[in-house]
Amino acid sequence: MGLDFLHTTTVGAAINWARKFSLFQYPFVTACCGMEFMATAAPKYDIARFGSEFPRFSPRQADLLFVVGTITERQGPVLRRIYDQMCEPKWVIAFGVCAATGGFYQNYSVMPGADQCIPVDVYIPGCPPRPEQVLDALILLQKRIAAGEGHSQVVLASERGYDVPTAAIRPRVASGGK
Amino acid sequence: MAQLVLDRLALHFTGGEIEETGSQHGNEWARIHRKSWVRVCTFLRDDPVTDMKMFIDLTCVDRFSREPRFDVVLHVYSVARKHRVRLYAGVALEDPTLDTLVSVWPGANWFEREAFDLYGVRFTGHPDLRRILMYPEFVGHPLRKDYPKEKRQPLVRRTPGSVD
Amino acid sequence: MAAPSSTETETAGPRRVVLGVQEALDLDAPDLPSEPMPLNMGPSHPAMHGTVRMVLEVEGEKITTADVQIGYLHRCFEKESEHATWTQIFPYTDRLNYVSPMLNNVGYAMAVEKLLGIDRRIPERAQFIRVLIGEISRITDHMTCLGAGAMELGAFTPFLYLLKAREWLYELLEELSGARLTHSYVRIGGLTHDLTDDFVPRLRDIINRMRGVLVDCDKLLTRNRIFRDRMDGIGIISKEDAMAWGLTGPVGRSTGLAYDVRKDHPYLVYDRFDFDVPVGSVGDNFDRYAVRLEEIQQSMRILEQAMDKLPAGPFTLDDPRIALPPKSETYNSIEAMIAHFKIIMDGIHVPAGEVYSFTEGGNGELGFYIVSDGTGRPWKCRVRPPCVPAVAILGKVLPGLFIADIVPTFGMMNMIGGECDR
Amino acid sequence: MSVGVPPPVPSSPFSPAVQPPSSAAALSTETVTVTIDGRVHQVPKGMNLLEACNQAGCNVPYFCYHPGLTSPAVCRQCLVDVKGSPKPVPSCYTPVTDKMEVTTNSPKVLDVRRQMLEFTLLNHPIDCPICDKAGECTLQKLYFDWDAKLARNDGIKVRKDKVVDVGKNVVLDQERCILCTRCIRVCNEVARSPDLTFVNRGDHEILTTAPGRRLDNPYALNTVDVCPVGALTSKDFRFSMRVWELYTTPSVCTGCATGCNTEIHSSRGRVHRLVPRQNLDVNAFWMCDEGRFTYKELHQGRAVAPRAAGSPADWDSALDDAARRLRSALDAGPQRAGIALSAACTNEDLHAAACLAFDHLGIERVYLTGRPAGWHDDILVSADKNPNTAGARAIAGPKLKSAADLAADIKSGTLGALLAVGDVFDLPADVPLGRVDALVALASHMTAMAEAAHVLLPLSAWAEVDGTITNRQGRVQRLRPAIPPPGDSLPGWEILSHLARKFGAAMELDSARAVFAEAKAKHAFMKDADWGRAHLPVQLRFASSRG
Repeated sequence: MGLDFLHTTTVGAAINWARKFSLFQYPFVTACCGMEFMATAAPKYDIARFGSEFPRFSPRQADLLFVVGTITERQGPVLRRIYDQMCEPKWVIAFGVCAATGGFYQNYSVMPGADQCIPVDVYIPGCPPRPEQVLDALILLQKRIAAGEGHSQVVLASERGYDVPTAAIRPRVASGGK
Repeated sequence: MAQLVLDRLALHFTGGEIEETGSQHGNEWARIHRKSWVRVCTFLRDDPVTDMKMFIDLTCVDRFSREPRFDVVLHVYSVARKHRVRLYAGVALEDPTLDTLVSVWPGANWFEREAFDLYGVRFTGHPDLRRILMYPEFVGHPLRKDYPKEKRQPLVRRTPGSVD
Repeated sequence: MAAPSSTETETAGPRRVVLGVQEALDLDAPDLPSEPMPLNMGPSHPAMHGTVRMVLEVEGEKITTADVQIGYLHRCFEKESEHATWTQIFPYTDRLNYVSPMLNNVGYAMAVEKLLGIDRRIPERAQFIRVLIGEISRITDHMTCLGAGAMELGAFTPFLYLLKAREWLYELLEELSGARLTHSYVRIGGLTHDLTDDFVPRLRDIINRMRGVLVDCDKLLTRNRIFRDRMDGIGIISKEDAMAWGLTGPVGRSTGLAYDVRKDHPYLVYDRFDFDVPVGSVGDNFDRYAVRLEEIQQSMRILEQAMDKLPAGPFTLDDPRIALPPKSETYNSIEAMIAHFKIIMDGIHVPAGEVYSFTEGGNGELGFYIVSDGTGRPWKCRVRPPCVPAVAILGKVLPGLFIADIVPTFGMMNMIGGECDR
Repeated sequence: MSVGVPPPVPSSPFSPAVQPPSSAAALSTETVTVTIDGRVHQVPKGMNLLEACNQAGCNVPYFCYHPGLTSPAVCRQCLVDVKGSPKPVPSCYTPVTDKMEVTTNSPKVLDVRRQMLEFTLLNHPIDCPICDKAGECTLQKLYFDWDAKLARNDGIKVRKDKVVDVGKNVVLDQERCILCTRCIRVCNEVARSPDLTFVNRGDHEILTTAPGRRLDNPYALNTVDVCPVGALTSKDFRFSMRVWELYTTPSVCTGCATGCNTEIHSSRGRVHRLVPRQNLDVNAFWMCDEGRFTYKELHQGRAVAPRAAGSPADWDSALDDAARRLRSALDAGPQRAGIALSAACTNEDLHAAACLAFDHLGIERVYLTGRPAGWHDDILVSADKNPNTAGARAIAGPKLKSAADLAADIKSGTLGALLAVGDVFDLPADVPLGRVDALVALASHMTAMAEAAHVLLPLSAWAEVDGTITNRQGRVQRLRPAIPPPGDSLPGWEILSHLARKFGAAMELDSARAVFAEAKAKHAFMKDADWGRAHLPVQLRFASSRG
């Protein structure tokens, strides 16, 4: 038993270690923060150094969703659909206060935070956040991934008892109660 | 700056089409009777003296406590003569309709859709008068003064207690 | 040195448009029957900037109808403004055209100053600084547009070069205002504070380095066969259409419509500078590209002249009912405390009236139509978004083009969500 | 005094002391001619010069003057030039005389104003950030309007007591006081209880309580309203909210039958305070402390969701259940069914209830209930603690039964079904409500009746609805919604029209205004009532209506 336990944890740890440096990101860029997102990708800050430079504009191939900028009520269903299309395990970063809380747009059209319609792993404050903050958030997320604390990792672990890439092809459980 | 435009209007329209004119902060403005809205605009565009070939802006103001409650506000410009003018057309809450200007300046299309979306002014004869900024399911016209600023109409929310 | 494109746009005769792929395909396209197919692009699509949706109807590769839908970034600028004091609106203007925030700051401040009747009393130094920061913002705007446009066509290198140069400017503005992007540096009656000591020398240095970057990009793009094939003769707009649809700024000028607010209705101190307004001859994507590239050069000319002529003096109006008292006074005397309190909490009281004030924004005529009822907040604060007409006319331009042509055409319209949807 | 007996309606709503001394009512009809800033005006003889100037649109500032009080002319802020007098005269203390020539904006006058402000500010503490008055402070306003110059001296300010507990509702900060005597006059002239006074002299003069007294009179909080600075603050309101964030909505106090006109100051769905609104025919500029605290009940023990048979239900099923129970009881015998109307309901709710009960259900027994009677004085407070008794009597018709009858009938078991509209407070605790077979309650609070009801339909309270109430003078006054109703609660007229639909009765009421129009057409006491114009809640910082 103990050996088994050791065995599985090692595999899980190795897999998570591999995951945290091979993030394919889906930049859901809507607003001002996009400028800083560009800056983060541009030479000076160069997010590529952290193993997450690869923008994938197909949710099926992405496993890190960057919610960059204000999410309006009209945008909400789009965001939700894209999140649902991503394969598990998946992670979400809310980039900027608008994506985190709605920021200083508290009105009839702006959704008060992307977490109103999708779960979020890491929130980045700032309007817009500095590229350093973004890199900091990415490192924080990588720590969580390594620790298996990403929201979908937790779900998988709770449902399957363990979390390995086979989860990526497991059929979605219908109805939001998952 | 554009006084001659107002003079030209006064000279050409004598049947009460021009209800009021004035000038403030260097902006010349004229209040047009809504029945002759399109006629006046067409004249402004085609008359060689005014020559308002360029569409600039169209929006709406909710005066709330005044009758008629809404003012449709149009800004047009003449590239050749470098003068511009602002036109108002009063629209009542009970019958918020005004003839469309798309036939005069095609650029008015989206601006009129916006005025309809946010203020509920209906432009008769508009090719497709849909909401443009808000989603079709949205009820009401948010820029009216009596629409509460934070009254949201969510399309999607997470089911309470779910992890995703 | 000026980009070769500029010589083309300035020389008299129209540029000969080399019709590339499209014409060829037109010639030997087999006449196959094909039924119309609806195709959806966006709102989340690499070329749609995240906030636009296009519902196309295509026959094969050709677009027959295009329904462009905006509004995915409607953040209620007007509604928020109606609930904020006149000064509190500056941060919202930052986020209208977030690629050139300073231009929005200046445009809004000038509108309110007209309403207050103090527009003639703004100190000269403040006006010069407004020109400086405005032109810097214009450069960042055009650089972003060109870089992103090129990247969407697969040319990644110019994107990296241009963003590197933009980074220099961001850092300069950050040193000045404290924020990289959303500066809120302008105030009614002047500015928040004076220029930093080494602002001018640093800007000179940056301009010199930027010249090199622009040469690189010019070499990489202007004569690049692939680039030209996808830009030349694509998305042609006529001058008459430009006027009727209200196109201004680079897009309008690319059609030969020589309308630049800085020239035609000089504001601030623009009448004291010597600069040219580049105008296109064909009205296609390449002209839009070339005009922007040349405008960066012209902006740099303005910057240099402004730095040479920059006068000394106060950076804001000396009026206790508009400008905040010095902080030391505020903390140590009841008089200044009350003045500070009234300006911040009740807002500057703007006399009742209406004004339409317009400046040359990054995308064209940036107008502010403001209605005041005499209180500390606007009754209505409408911004005339220059890129709405540019996006609106897509529905007329796109039909007849190929799906692949959407990317450069849309990119060169430089639609900015915050400004288009407000 | 029970609610059954109509309260004595005073001929004039005010005793002479509350009557504004210099209001138009007190003035003679003959007029005199005065020249103000070069323009000739006809004003009533004996009017004081300050009012004449402000009536003429020349804005003359003041601290100590108050339209509802006598003028001591202590603040010297309202000095104006009168031709023939060697130095500027305090206009609040000078009656207009014929052929008077006044200048309110000469350089000299403006300079005097500035100097007076500078003098007033000399010892004023730098408290704005922590002062409750900041944002509605007259001193702030006048300084900014007339001076706006920076300080010329940095002398040491005189220190006084910052927190003096002068009464059960009021706290005094002596440093902030600018010695305008308004509060003293309010106590003397309005409350008629001289609780406050000045002691010491010069810049050591302070406001304090009179020997052996405390500021405990029932009108004490009016001193907070009239205080032009933050010297007197309300214990209830202080430090709870910054005033410039509040939204103001005109309304009417529902504490008693007087119906003082009020402003509701609310923010984010919570009412933070009530302040009096000027209405010379009802309450002039004042209201009692009790009335100010009526807002607390809005946020306590509210009924928020419909309940059927003791368990929460949605509106539709609750209404169905209510209709079923009432219907069965009515079939058993209409004479055993009754309706209890609360004198705290709006005219609209009562009218809808009357229509349903009399016209559609044929109920004869009508009980008028409400809050029990209480103390009263000859200033503002009336003994009848219900805001709409007059309206309820008129609408419910002649054969009214009292709450006592209701208790008796329930005890005797002769009441088979009861439809209670509004909160019923004045039933004895020992009434066996269980004896009623069908008890349907429209209640805004969880009263005993609401708890015992078979079907509870939550009612929106007075600060959440549009409607009218009728005060003891028979004036129909308008309530406006200031905050959203809690939970699922609805206005009474709306609930009743839904209920009527369940009975298959045609009672199509789509808005409070429609109900008002219908009631107006039907009832004589409302015939010259006016619905009034639409009003947007406006933030105090932008209303510039106070201070």
